[in-house]
Amino acid sequence: MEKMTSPYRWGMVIDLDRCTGCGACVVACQAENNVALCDKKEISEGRGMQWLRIERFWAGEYPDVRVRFLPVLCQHCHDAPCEPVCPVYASYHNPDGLNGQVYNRCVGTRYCGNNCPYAVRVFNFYPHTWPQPLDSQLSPDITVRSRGVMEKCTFCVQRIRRAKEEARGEERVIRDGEVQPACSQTCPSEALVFGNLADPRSRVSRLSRSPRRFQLLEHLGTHPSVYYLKGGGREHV
Amino acid sequence: MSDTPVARSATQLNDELLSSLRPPSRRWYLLVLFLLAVVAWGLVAFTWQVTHGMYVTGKNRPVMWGFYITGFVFWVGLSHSGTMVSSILRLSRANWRRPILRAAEAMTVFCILVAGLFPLIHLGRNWTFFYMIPYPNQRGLWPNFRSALLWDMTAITAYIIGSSLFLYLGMLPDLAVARDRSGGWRRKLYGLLAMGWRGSAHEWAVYHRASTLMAALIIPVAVSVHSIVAWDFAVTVVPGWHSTIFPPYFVIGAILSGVAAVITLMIIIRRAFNLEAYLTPLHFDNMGKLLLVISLLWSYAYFVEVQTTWYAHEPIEWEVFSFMADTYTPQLLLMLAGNSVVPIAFMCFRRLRRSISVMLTVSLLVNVAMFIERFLIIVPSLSHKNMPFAWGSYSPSWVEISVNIAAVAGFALLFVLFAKLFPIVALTDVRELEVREAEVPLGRTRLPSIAGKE
Amino acid sequence: MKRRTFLQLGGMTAAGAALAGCRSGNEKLIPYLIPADEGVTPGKAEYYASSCRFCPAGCGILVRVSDGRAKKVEGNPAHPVNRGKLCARGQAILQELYHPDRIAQPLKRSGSRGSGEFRKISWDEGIALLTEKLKALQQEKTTDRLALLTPPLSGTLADLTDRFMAAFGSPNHLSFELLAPDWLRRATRQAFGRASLPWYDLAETRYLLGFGADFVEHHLSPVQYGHAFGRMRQARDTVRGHFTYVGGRMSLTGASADRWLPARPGSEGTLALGLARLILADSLHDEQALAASGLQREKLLRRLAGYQLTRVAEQTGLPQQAIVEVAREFATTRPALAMAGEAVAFQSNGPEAVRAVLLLNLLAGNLNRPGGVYPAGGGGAGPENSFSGLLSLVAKMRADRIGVAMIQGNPVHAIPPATGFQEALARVPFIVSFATLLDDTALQADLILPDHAALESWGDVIPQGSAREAVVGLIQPVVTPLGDTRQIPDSLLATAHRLGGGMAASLPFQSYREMVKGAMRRRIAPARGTDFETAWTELLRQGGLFGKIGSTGEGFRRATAAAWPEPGEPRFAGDEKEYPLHLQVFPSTAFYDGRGAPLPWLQQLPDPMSTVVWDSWVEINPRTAAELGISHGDLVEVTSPAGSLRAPAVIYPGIRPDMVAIPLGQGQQGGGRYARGRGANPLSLLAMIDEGTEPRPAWHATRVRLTRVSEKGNLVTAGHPQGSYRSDLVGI
Amino acid sequence: MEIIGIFGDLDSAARGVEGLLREGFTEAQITSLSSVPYPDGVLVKAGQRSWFRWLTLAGAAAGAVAGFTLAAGTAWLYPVQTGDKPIIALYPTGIITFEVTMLFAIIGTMAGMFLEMRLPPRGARPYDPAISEGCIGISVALHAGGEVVVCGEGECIGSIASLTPEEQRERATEILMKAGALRTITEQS
Repeated sequence: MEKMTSPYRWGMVIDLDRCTGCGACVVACQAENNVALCDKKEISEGRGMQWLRIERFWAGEYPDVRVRFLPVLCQHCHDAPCEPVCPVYASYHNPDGLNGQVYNRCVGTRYCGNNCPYAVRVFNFYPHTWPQPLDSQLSPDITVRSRGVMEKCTFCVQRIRRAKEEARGEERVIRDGEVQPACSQTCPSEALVFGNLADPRSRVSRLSRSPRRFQLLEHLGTHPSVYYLKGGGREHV
Repeated sequence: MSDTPVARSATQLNDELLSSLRPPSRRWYLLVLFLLAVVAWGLVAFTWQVTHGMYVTGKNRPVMWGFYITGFVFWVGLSHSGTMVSSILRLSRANWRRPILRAAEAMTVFCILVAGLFPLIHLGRNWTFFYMIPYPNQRGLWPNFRSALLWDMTAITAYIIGSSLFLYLGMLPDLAVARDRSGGWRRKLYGLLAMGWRGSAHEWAVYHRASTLMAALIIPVAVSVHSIVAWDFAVTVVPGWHSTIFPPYFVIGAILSGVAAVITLMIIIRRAFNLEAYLTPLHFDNMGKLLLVISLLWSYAYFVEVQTTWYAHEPIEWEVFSFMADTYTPQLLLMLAGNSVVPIAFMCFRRLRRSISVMLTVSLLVNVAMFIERFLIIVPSLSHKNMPFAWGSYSPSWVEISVNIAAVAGFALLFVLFAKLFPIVALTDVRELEVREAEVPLGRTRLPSIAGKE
Repeated sequence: MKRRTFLQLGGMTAAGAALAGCRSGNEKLIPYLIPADEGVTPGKAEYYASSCRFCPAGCGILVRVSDGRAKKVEGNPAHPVNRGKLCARGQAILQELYHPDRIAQPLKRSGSRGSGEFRKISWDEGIALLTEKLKALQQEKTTDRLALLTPPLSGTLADLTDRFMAAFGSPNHLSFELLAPDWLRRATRQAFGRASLPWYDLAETRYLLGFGADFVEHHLSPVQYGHAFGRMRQARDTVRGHFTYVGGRMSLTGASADRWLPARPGSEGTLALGLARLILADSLHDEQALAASGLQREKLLRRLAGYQLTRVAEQTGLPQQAIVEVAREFATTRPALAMAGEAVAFQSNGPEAVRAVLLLNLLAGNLNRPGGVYPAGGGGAGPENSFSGLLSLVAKMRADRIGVAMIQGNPVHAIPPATGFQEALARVPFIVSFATLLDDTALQADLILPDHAALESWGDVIPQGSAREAVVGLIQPVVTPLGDTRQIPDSLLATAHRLGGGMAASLPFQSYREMVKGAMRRRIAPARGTDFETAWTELLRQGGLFGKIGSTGEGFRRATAAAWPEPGEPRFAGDEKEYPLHLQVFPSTAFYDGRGAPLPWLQQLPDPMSTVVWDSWVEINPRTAAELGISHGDLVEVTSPAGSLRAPAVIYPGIRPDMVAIPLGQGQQGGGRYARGRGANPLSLLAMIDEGTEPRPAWHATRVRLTRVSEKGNLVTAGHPQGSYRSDLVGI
Repeated sequence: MEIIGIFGDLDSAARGVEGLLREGFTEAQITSLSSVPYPDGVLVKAGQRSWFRWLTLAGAAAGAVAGFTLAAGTAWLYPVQTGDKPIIALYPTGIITFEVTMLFAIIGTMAGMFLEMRLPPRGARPYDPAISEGCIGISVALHAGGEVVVCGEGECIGSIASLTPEEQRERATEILMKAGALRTITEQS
């Protein structure tokens, strides 16, 4: 059974030394992907729907306190634990190395959610609505997920698809930096860099070779497509 | 009709052992009504969930599995009672097994039926459950057999069919007897099921070979079923789940709860159909010994699991364990008491093993503890997964609790109906024993002579 | 096999897309079935350039519009301020446009003030009502009884309002905003002789010494400085810019620092001068720079004699070692940059302290140098003490010398009651609000002439202190207005025309759009005379006029006449015994001064530092909390001489034990379903401080007392309280 | 044509069997009907080799094929990458194959058993409910009659085989009654 091949292997590099934790990416993601509005109760029950969260860690004691920010989104693992456990192929691996989620196949076993070590999969516990006219903002490119299905970061696959169509029209491959997910597009400090890891000259590939690079929960062998660059604090000056 | 001793004792045996088939009393109807009510309440709760959404449960991120899966594992565990008890004992030719065979096997079938419902109940979109069934479909895809859930489905299907056939096989001669002694629709029903059994020497010969073979076949299935249930957890990367000892550990746990459940059941049946003569302290004594052994095995497995975690002290694994120990201390202690300390301590003593009340308490305690054990395996691990920032907690909602209670009632209901409809004590097996133990004169005394082999 | 595989996958994803269509209603599917209206290509997105007016930074935005609906706000890559980036607030202005509780047409108060009972009226009636009131003033020859309250305005809108007020004959135009950088403008003039906001070359600097300058959250131009910060850290191969943050509370900006100096509130100026003294003592300063500004080391040292290390350390409560290290690092790592922010400015000794910080730049010799300080382009002169303006207006209102108040923005919520503004406003007989939502101010209004949302408006913004070169951003409507609303300038024009006479004459424009266009025509007239229309369309396409106007020649130099900064002992409202804790009210990342609170995306955005959602909170040092028996999520009461409020407690390791901090923005009576009655407004706690003769906006100079009320704080945080301390488990 | 004698106890039933054998009826013709199994030889010898286990085996084989096709076949037809697992993964396929194998084996066993028992029977066969009450039936399958003495399969069919079925019936009845049968039943045909 030969594997599906593709000129792309989408990946991201997150420079923790640049990240200021400002939260622009969080809103960008929510705006781009029709992520539901969650009231206080919903979030208090641990049922928030945001696909991208900025984890804030405290280290040390006053006055030697440091804060570390860690933006966590779907790591689009090459060896994704969430994929094989899905009984209905709702979670699958696409040729570009994206960790796809087909909402209309999802039956809601939530097995993928359990088996995702990064806890980036969010489940539609509630049926979500947008009061008029807030629904006018909903993007026509992405489905509005019904209750009972799992959803998560897609690296803004709709943008990738658009870019692919354009590139196909011009019979070329997508140029570096041509397509960006909402989060990295808006990140003021350019901490989030997105690109094609299959192309060794792309910015993301070059950054992914940085000596500061590490991956989240590397020891689990999930081989994420997201690389982090260490940062934050004296020890890295 | 006849006045020969054998005949008389046979008739009398039939009368007593088939007493449960007599027309139901008011108490029986009340019981059935009560159980129906509870089940109905469960259905209401479930409907509420289906119409509103998963938020009516206590689940959240990261704890995406809760009471439903706990119930699932628990019931699959219970379902190991029959097959294990009856087939192991059948193969080991333990004669004392005979009166409890039927109850145990029936229990297996009903438990696995109940268990099979939980994965469907817990779906986010229950109405699309058929997406998981392998058949050529318009959606252009077959289910993913690389998913442990599909293994579950296959195994449970196999187990449901297998154990039902096993139950039926065991009942075949009894059905013939029931046929001969009843009239009306019952006669039709039994006649149909008895398949025209006459008990000719040839039939008996084949029958014995078949039942031995079935017993041998059903055991690996039972073992595989619970191993697969264990794999649901063991194949993940969830700290506290990803453990190689899980399959054997789960199987042992399953048998433990199974044996305990059979004991409880024996006591109930004994009372309900006044079969004191056939379910004697001897039987409880033996079951007690079995319980003791399994409980020892369980304790061993649990110890192995914990001590390796403790020794390796892998940060997140240990985090999960200490979180569980801190947050669920009372439950943890109750579990250890119920699954290990109490059974081992009590079952060591013949007098306690033969005391019905003690057996009842212990067996019930064991199953309460087993439910807690499943819960403590599933929930704490999910609460404190690898990403500390996204830790959470879980407490079941009224919906989940209702459905779990309804499951118990549903099981009881099935059993009560079954007991009214079919011989609940393995009539033929018991009579066979009686016949074999025909007393022969020897000098001035008479001794029971066990004739022939099985 | 390969091709077949691909087809199946294609099928699956296609299924997803199809569902996308029908699920999101008519957006995609219907237009294919029904012939589309002209100009609307179904499913095809258009991008329109505009400008964000959420905060004075004036970032450029591109709005993705599909089927005539605005879908997403993104940064405008061509815009020199934000270079295609955008902050959380900027992206949320979509929800200002589509807010379910927007005021769709003019309203006239029908109940008592604050009751929120209004009657829908037509624009005609509305404008008529306003003109009638204004006519009355004219007839009574008391035109100065008209007051106009706005945030600081720039560009054409400023011009229009000035003309309006001038023509009407009222001096009472107050442009006030809690976070307006007047203090900085003033300090720069006093220190560097130019009444211009500074523009810090953050990207090129190698050592940043921030005195409570929270440029990540709100200071001057968050996106611009956020971008610069990223470059300062990692854009240069061998250099990683170092960042030291001074401030009693570790703000979001402070969180990115390599070193945190939690100086005692109000001691920042002393610290700055202490550092200056150390630098001069070891003669690590930039001699030329000093000479150029006509200063001698010895003289300075004499002047700074009072600031020897021991005293500074004692006053600031910082270890001497750290002070010495920072002084050396700052002086030896060139270019080095010192920024002063609100945390410093809003102390009783704020102005002096800020100037003391600016002095450090002088010593480091980084005026008008790469990695140093430049005068910001465009801004030019602006209000330097609108706070006193506010107080005098309050006085006038108290004295019943204001008959009509026209209000843009939400001052009732965003001005500390200690100024007496709220009661004073209540005495004004006729209040006009231009609010888009029934916010706290609109609730007090007698007439509401609802403004357009930013995305429905015309206009131009001149970013304040956001760029080195002058920039004129254009605002253009990207969607047809949802309701029967008008943007403020058009309402004013209409009023002027109706008033007739001098008013009409001084504002001879059909529409504000025309006025904006005219202004732009004048701006680029010198550049190119020919064919303005094409130039105009081009400008609209790219979002404004960038880099055309170079920054006006001369940079900063020391103002020889400048008074020497002498930040004395800080003064605080509230007795130390009774009110042991310092209070800091800070603009939260999401809400700015409160204008973000009505937008659900921002309410839902976990505060980066506390991860709290949908609420206010009180930040308390773990030690203090332990002493007071307060634990995470408890409901606590904060009492100041001015008032008290209740909010859940957040255990916050990054704050001085003698401080508590509360975010601005919540606690609104109005502001739509998402903001109404949520959290508490800390401004109610603030007391006034008179420094010498003049009262000062010393918003950080109030002391408070803390008491635990119950464990039911109903606090919701995105982060797990214990998990937030376990970074060891993820290895960062 | 079949005749059954109903006996109230084991010994008389055994006597009946012996009587029949002496008369010339063969083991193959005689079988016992009882509601509890008696060890082989207590009454009659039914000890011929049983073949239904082959169906178990056949079922298992079929199951193995079916299981493998289900798991591997469908995955191969619709290959979807998941988590870098091979499209046809060894362990999952093995597990599914095992389960289906066992299922089919069990079904095969049941089917085989009934086939070998020749249950359910075609048409009604003589029977007496008293058997359920512990009585024992001794059934004789009578010869078509008019046969000459034949020897084969180790034993010779006695001269009895040459009589007409009707005479055979009378003889058998007589023997059974003498042995102490409570009554005899004859197949009505």
